[in-house]
Amino acid sequence: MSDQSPDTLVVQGVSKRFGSTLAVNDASFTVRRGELIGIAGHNGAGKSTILKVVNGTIAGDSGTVTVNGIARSADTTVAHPEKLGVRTVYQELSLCASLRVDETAAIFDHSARGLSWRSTAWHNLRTVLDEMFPGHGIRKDAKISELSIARRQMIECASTMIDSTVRPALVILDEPTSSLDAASTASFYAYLKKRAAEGVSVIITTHRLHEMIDNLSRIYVMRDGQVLSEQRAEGATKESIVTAMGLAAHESSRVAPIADSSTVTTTDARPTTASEVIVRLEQPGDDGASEVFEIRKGEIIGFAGLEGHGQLLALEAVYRASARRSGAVRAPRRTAHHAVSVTGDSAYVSGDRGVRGIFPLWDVATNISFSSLGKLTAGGLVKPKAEAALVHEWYSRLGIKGQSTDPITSLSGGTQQKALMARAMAVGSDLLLLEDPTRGVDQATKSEVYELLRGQAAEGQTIVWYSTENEELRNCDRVFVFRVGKIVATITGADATEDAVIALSFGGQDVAPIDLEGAVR
Amino acid sequence: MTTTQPVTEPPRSLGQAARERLGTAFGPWFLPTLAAVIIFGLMVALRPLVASPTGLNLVLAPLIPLIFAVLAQMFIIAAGDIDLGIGSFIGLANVVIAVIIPDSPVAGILFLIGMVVAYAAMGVLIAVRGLPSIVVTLGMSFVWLGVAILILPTPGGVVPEGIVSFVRFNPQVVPGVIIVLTVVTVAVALFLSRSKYGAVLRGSGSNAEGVRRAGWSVIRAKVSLYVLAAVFGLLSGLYLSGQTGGGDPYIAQSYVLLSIAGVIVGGGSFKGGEVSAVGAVAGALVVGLLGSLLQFIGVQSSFQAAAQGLVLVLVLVLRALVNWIQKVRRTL
Amino acid sequence: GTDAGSTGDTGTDGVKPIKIALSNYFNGNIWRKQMEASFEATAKANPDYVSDFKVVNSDGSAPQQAQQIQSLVLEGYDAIIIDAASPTALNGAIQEACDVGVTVVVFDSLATADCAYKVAFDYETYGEVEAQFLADQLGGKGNVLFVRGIAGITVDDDIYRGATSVLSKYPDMKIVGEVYGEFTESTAQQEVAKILPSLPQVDGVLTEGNDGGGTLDAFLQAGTSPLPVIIQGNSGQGLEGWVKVAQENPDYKTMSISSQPSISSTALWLSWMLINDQNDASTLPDKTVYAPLLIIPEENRDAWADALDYTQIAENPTTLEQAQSYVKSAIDGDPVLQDEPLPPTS
Amino acid sequence: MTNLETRPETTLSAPTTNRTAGTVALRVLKHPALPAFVGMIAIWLAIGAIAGRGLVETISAGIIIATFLVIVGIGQLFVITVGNGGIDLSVSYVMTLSAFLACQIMAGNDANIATGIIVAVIAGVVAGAVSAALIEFVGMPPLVGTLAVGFALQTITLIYSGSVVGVASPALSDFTTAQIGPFPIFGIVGIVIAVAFAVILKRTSYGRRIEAVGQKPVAASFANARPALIRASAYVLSGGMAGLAGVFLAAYSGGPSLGLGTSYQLASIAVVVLGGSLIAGGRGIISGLWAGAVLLTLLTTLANITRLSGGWQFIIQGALIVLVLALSRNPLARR
Ligand SMILES: Nc1ncnc2c1ncn2[C@@H]1O[C@H](COP(=O)(O)OP(=O)(O)OP(=O)(O)O)[C@@H](O)[C@H]1O
Ligand SMILES: Nc1ncnc2c1ncn2[C@@H]1O[C@H](COP(=O)(O)OP(=O)(O)OP(=O)(O)O)[C@@H](O)[C@H]1O
Ligand SMILES: [Mg+2]
Ligand SMILES: [Mg+2]
Repeated sequence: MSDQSPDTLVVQGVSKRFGSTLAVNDASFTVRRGELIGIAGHNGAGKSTILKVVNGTIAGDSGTVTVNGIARSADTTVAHPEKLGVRTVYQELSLCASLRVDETAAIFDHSARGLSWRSTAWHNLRTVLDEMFPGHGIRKDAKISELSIARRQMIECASTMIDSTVRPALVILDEPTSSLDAASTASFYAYLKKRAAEGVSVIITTHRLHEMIDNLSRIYVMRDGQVLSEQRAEGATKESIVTAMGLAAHESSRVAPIADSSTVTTTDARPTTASEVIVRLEQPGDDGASEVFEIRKGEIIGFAGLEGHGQLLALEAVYRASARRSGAVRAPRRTAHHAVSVTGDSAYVSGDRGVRGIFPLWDVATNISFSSLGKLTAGGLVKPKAEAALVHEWYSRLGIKGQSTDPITSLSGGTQQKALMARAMAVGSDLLLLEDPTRGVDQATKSEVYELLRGQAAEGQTIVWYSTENEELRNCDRVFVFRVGKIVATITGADATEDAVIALSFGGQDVAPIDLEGAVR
Repeated sequence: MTTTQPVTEPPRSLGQAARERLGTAFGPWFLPTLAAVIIFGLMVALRPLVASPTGLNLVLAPLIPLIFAVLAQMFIIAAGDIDLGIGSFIGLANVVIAVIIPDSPVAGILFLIGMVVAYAAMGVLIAVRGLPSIVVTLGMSFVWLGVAILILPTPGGVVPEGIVSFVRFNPQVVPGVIIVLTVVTVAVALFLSRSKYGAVLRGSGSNAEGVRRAGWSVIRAKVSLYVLAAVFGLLSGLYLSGQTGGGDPYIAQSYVLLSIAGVIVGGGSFKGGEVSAVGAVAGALVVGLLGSLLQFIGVQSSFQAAAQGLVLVLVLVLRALVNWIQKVRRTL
Repeated sequence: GTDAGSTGDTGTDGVKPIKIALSNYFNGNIWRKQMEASFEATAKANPDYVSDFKVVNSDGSAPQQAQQIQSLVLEGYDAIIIDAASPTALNGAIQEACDVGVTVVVFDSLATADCAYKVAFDYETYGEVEAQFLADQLGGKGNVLFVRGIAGITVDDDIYRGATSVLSKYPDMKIVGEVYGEFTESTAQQEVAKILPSLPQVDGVLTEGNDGGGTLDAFLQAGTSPLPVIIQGNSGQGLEGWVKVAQENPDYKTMSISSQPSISSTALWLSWMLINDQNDASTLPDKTVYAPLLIIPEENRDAWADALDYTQIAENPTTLEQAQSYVKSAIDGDPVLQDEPLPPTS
Repeated sequence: MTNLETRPETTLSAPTTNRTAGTVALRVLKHPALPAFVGMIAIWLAIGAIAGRGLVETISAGIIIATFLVIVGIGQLFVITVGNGGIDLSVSYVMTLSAFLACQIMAGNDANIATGIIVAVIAGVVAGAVSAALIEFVGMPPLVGTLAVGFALQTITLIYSGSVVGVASPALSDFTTAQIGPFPIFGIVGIVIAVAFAVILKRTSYGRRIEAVGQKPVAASFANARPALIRASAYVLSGGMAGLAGVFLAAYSGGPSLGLGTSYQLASIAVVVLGGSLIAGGRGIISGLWAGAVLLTLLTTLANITRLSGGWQFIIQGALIVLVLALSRNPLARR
C-alpha cells in the first residue's frame, strides 16, 4: 500500500441527504495509520451513514474521501472496498443464516481457494477468533442460524481482521460490541490494539462511551450529521463526551425552548394518588418480594435508559396487555421481567415508522383514520364525511402540511411522524403509548407535540412515553429508568436531566445491553 | 476487567454438546434419506423382486427425470424463489429432443441453449425488477407449453437412438440407475456444499445483502442458480425423452408440484439458501416411491392423491413441531 | 355394466384365470370413472377368468404412470391394460414390461410401443361419421362450428382430421369457428356462448364427446333460431337436452356419437385371450382391435335419455363374446362394428 | 404555542383535494386498473372488428361468463392482498366439490336453492378455515397449505361424486343466463358483487385492515389490527366465494362435473394480477379484477375467431401475464 501518507483515511466536507433528512452535514475527520478512533453520537446522528460513504457502499452528495492516499469524490460508490483494504462490520448483521461457520469465513476470505478452501478459510478465521475472543466456543461446522447473536458478532468482527488477498488497512466497526459481554469486549479491544500497532487503522462507533475512553486514541462526536468536536481519549470523560453530545441539545433548546420545567411538573391539575390506576407493572425485587409500579389516569410517564435495556419490551407489553374497549380489563401479560396489567384501550405511536408505522401504499388521510375506523362507521361502512372531518381536525391540531390525498410517502419524515401521532391521538383511547414519537421531528414541531401531549393528559388520557432523547423526558410527570430489563429508578420529570438519566442507566458501571428488543422485532 | 477471563458463554453440558454434534452430523438430509430408505425397505419386504438388479432398474429408472426436476427446483428454491414453470420447460425440452434434434442436431442444440438463456433472463428480470417468481414462472409455463405445442401439435416424434441407448445404458454389473443416481447426487452435493461458489449461491439465497457486502455479485448468483435449474430441467427432459422415445408437450406437467414437494420433503425451505442436494434427491425418492408403495399396499386409486397430499402435510407439520419444540427448549 | 360376460360358456377347460391390472392416467372426469368401473365390474363378475385385479391411477402424471407400470410388473401381474397418458411417454415402461413377459394391452388413449396390443377407437371414423351426417342433414351446405377437445392431444387431432376430410368434399360447407371445449360440458358451454355473437348463422355443430349438451345450452340461451344441428356426445345432459328440443320441435334432427367407457372390458377380455391363446388373438394385424363407437340415432334417444344420469355417458357392457367378435372382425379385416344401439335393461 | 401562526406555508384549510378536471384525468390515467380496462375494450373491439357483428352480444356473453371468474377471483384477491405470500390454490377443488354438494341438495328442485347455496358456501368456508389453520398455526407456506387442502378435496369429490348425482335447480339455471333486453342479469349480479366487495375492501374497517395487514403486518399490529386473524379471514372468505362460484357454474351448465373448477385455479390468480392488484399484497383493485376477468374471457374468444392455434393461445396468455407484471409500477420499489 502507499506508505507516503501518514493518514489512512481523510474525510473532507462530506454531506449526504436522504430525501429531506440531512444525514451527514459537511463532516470532516482523519484517521492516522495504526490509530483506533471512535465516533460517538445520538441515534440518527449520521454515524452509520458517514461510515457507509467512507467505505463506498453509498454515494455521498459532496466531499472527498482519501484512503491510503488515494482520493476519490464522495459521490461515487466502490464496488469492492475489500480490494482497497477497507473492511466493515455493519450495524445490521450480514451473515447468511443457512451457511456453516467455515463457509461463512470463506465468503469473506477471498484468499481461500482451491480444494481446501473451507479449511484455509477456517484456519485464517480461527487464528483471529482465538486471539480476539479466547474461549469463543465456535465450531467450524456449526450453522450460523444456530449461533447466538454474540457469537455471530464475534465472527463478523474476526472476519474483518483476517489476512486475505488484500490485508486490512482500514477496519470500520459499526457498533461491533453491542451484544458482547465485558470479557469478550476486553479481549476484543486488546486484539485491536495489537493490530493497530501493526499499522491497521480502526474506526468504531458505539454507545458505550467508557469503551471508547479506555481503548481508543481519539473520539469524534457527531450530532445531527455534523462532526462537532474531537477529543483525545486520554483526557476525555463520559461527562465530557455527553456534554459534547448534549451541548448541541442545549443549544437547540435555546432556539426552541422546551416549556420550562415549572410548567411540566408543578402546574396543571396533575393526577393525585386518588385517581384511577391504568397500568400496573410488577417486577421481582432484589429481596425476592415483588415491586409494583403504578401509572395513574392522566399521568405522563417516561421510559428511559440505554437502548436495548427493556424499555421497548415493557412498552409493547403494555400495548399487548391493553383491552380493545375503553375501560375494559384484560388478563395480565407476562414478559421476561414484568407482569403487566392494563385497564382500558390504547393507541401506539411507533418511531420506527418505516417498519412499524406507516402504510406506504395509502394516502395520508387513510393512514390517519385507520385506527379510528370503529367510531367512523355506520352500518359497517366508513362514513366519508366523518372520516374527512376527523382527518381535518387532526390536520389542524397537529399543523400537518400538504394534501391529505397525497401518498404518505411523499411527506417528509417528520411530517409522516406527525401523521402517525394523529392516527394514535385520534383514537381517543385511555392510554397513549409513544415509542420515540419525535424521531426525525424538528424542534418547533417537537414543542407543539409536547404541548399537545400535555393537553391530552389534562383531558385524562394516560401517556407512556419511551424516548431515546433524554431531554424530552422532562415533559413527563415521572420517569422510569430501565436497566437490564428492570426498572431501577423512578424520578420526577423535573429531575430527569440528561445527566441524571445517564447516570442512573449506567448504574455507576457499564453493562452490556441484553438482546431484549431483538426478540420482539 | 481482565483479558484472561476465558469463558464468554456458560459451558455446555456434555449432553448438549453431543446433541449439537448429532444435529450437525445429521443435517436436513438425514430425515428424508431415512424416509426413503424405509419406504424402499417396505417395498422390498412386500415384493422382494424390487431388490434385484432388474427390480431396481424398474423401480428407480422412472424416477431419474423426477430427480433432475427436483434438483432444478432446488436451485430455484435456493435462490428464495419458486418455479411453477419447470414442468412445461421440461416438456419443451422433450419436444425439442424428439422433433428438432433428429432433423437438425445443431438447430436443436442451439434451441436448447436458447432455453437456458431464457431462464437466465427470467432470473435477471425477477431479481432486478423485484417481481414475484410465482407469477412470472406461472406465466412463462404457458409460454413454454405453447412453444412446445407449436413445434409438436400432438405427441409424437422419434428420439434419436443414441439418446435412447445413452439413457437406457445399463451395464449388468451395476444397474444403470444406481450409477446415474450416485454420480448426480455426488456431483451436485459436492458443488453445492463443498465448492466455494456453491456456498456463495446458498448464501445469496438467505442473505443477498450480506453476500454482496462480502464482494460477490448477487445478480450473477441469481443467474447461476437459474441457469443450473434450466440445465437440470434439460437433463430431466433428456432422460424423459430417452425413456419414452417420443415427444409430448404435456409430459412433465405433474413435475411442478412434485418437484416442490420433493425439495420441501428433502429438508429445503422457502426461506432461500436452505437446501441440500442429498436431501433433495432423497425427497424426490420419497415422493416418487410413495405412489409405488401405496400401490403395493393396495390403496384405492381414488385415494392416492389425498394420500400423497397428506404425507406432504404430515412432513411439514412434523417439521413445524420439531422447530417449535426446539424453540421452546431454547427459551426455557 | 353389471352382468358382462358371465354367460360366456366358451369353457374354462385348460385355460387359466388371469391376474390383471388397469393403469389409468387420470380419473378426474366421468368417462374415466365409468371406464374404471366397467373394468372392475367385469373383473368381479368373472372370477373364472380373472383371479386378481387392481386399478391404479397416476393422477395426471405421465412419468408417474410409467413408474406405476413398472411397479405392476414387479407385483407379478400377467397382464397390464393401460389407458395411456400419451402416445409416447410410456413406451419405455411398456417395452420393459413386455420384455419380462407381461401381456400389455393399451386402449382408448393409446401408446405407440410396438410390443403392446391395442384396443382402439377409430376416432377418424368418429369425425367422418358425424361430419357425413351433418353434410347429409344440411344438404352439403352451411356454416359449421367445431367444438374441439384439448389442444395438443391425439384424440382431438384424429376426430378433427376425419371430420375435415369429409367437409372438404363439400365446398359449400364452411367451418366458421372453433373452440376448445376440453371434453367438458361446462367449458364447451362457456366457450360456445362467448363466440356465438361474433359468428354468422351457424347451421351445424361438430363435437368431440361430452360437450354436446353444453353446446346445446349455449345456443338455447342465446335464443338462436333456427337451432343448428348439434351433434351430441352421448352424455346424459346432452341427450336430455335433445329430448327437450325435440319435444318442442319435432322436426329437429341430430345424432349422438361417442366412445364407450366399457372399452376397458374389451381390453380385459383381449388380455385373457392373449394369455390363454384363444381366438388367434396373437395374430391380430397391427396388434390392433377396434372397439365400437356408440351411435345413438333418434329412435333410441329417449330410451338412453331415460337410462342415464345427468352426468353419465352412454355405454354398453362388453361381454367375452362381443370382445371375441371384435377380434374376429379385426383379423378378417371387416369394418368396425357399431354397437348394439339400445341401453342395457336393468 | 405560537408556532402554528408563525408558519406561513401551513395550509389548515385544505386537506381535501381540489377535484379539477385535470386532477381527475390524472387520477384515471394513473389508476392501476386502467391497463385491464383498456385491454378489455381493445379485445372486445377487435373481436367486433374481425367478426363484423355482435358487438353488444359479445360483451354481454363475456360478462356473464367472466362473472364466475370474478366471484372466485374476489376471494383470491383478498388472499393475495392480505400478503405474507398469500395465494389460494384450493379454489378450483372447492368449486367442484361445492357444485356436487349443491346439486345433490337442489336435485333439480327450485325449493332447495337457498339450502344448496348455503351448503356449498359453508363447504368452501370450512375448506378455507382448514387452509387458514395450516398456514397461520402450523406455519405452512400458503402455496403448500392450500394445495394440500386441494388434494384432500379432490379425493373427497372423486369418491363422493360416484355415489350421488344431482341437477341444478332450473330457476337458478335460468337466473345465470336470463337477460333483460341486452343486459344479462347474472352479469349485472357479478357487477353488483364486485361493487359490494370493492366497498368492503375500501370502505369498511375490515377491508382497510386487509390492505393494512398486506402492506405491513407489524405496523397493522401496532394500530389495533390482528394480522393472523385478518389473514385467516381472507382464506375463509376465499373458500366461501369459491363455493358460491361453484354453485353458480353448476347452475349455468345445468349440473356438476368433475373438471368444473380446474381452469379457475390459475386463472383466478392471473385476473388479480392483470387487474393491477399487487401480488405482494397491500393493494387490491376489484374494478381491475372485473375488467381483467372479462379481458381473459374474451381473449380466448379472440384467439378462437382468429383461428389461432392452441400453441399461440397459450403463448399469448402467458406472455400477457409476465408483461403486465413486468410493466406494472411497484409503488414501493423506489424506496
Ligand atoms: N437509506 C436511508 N434512507 C433514508 N434515510 C436514511 C437512510 N439511512 C439513514 N437515514 C437517515 O439518516 C439519519 C442518520 O442515520 P444513521 O443510520 O447514519 O444514524 P446513526 O448515527 O448510525 O444512528 P444509530 O446510533 O441509531 O445507529 C437518520 O435520520 C436516518 O433516519
Ligand atoms: N416526493 C414528493 N412528492 C410530493 N411532495 C413532496 C415530496 N417530497 C416532499 N414533498 C413535499 O414537500 C414539502 C417539503 O418537504 P421536506 O421533506 O423538505 O420537508 P422538511 O422541511 O424536511 O420537513 P420535516 O422537517 O418534517 O422533515 C413537504 O410538504 C412535502 O409534503
Ligand atoms: Mg425533514
Ligand atoms: Mg447507526
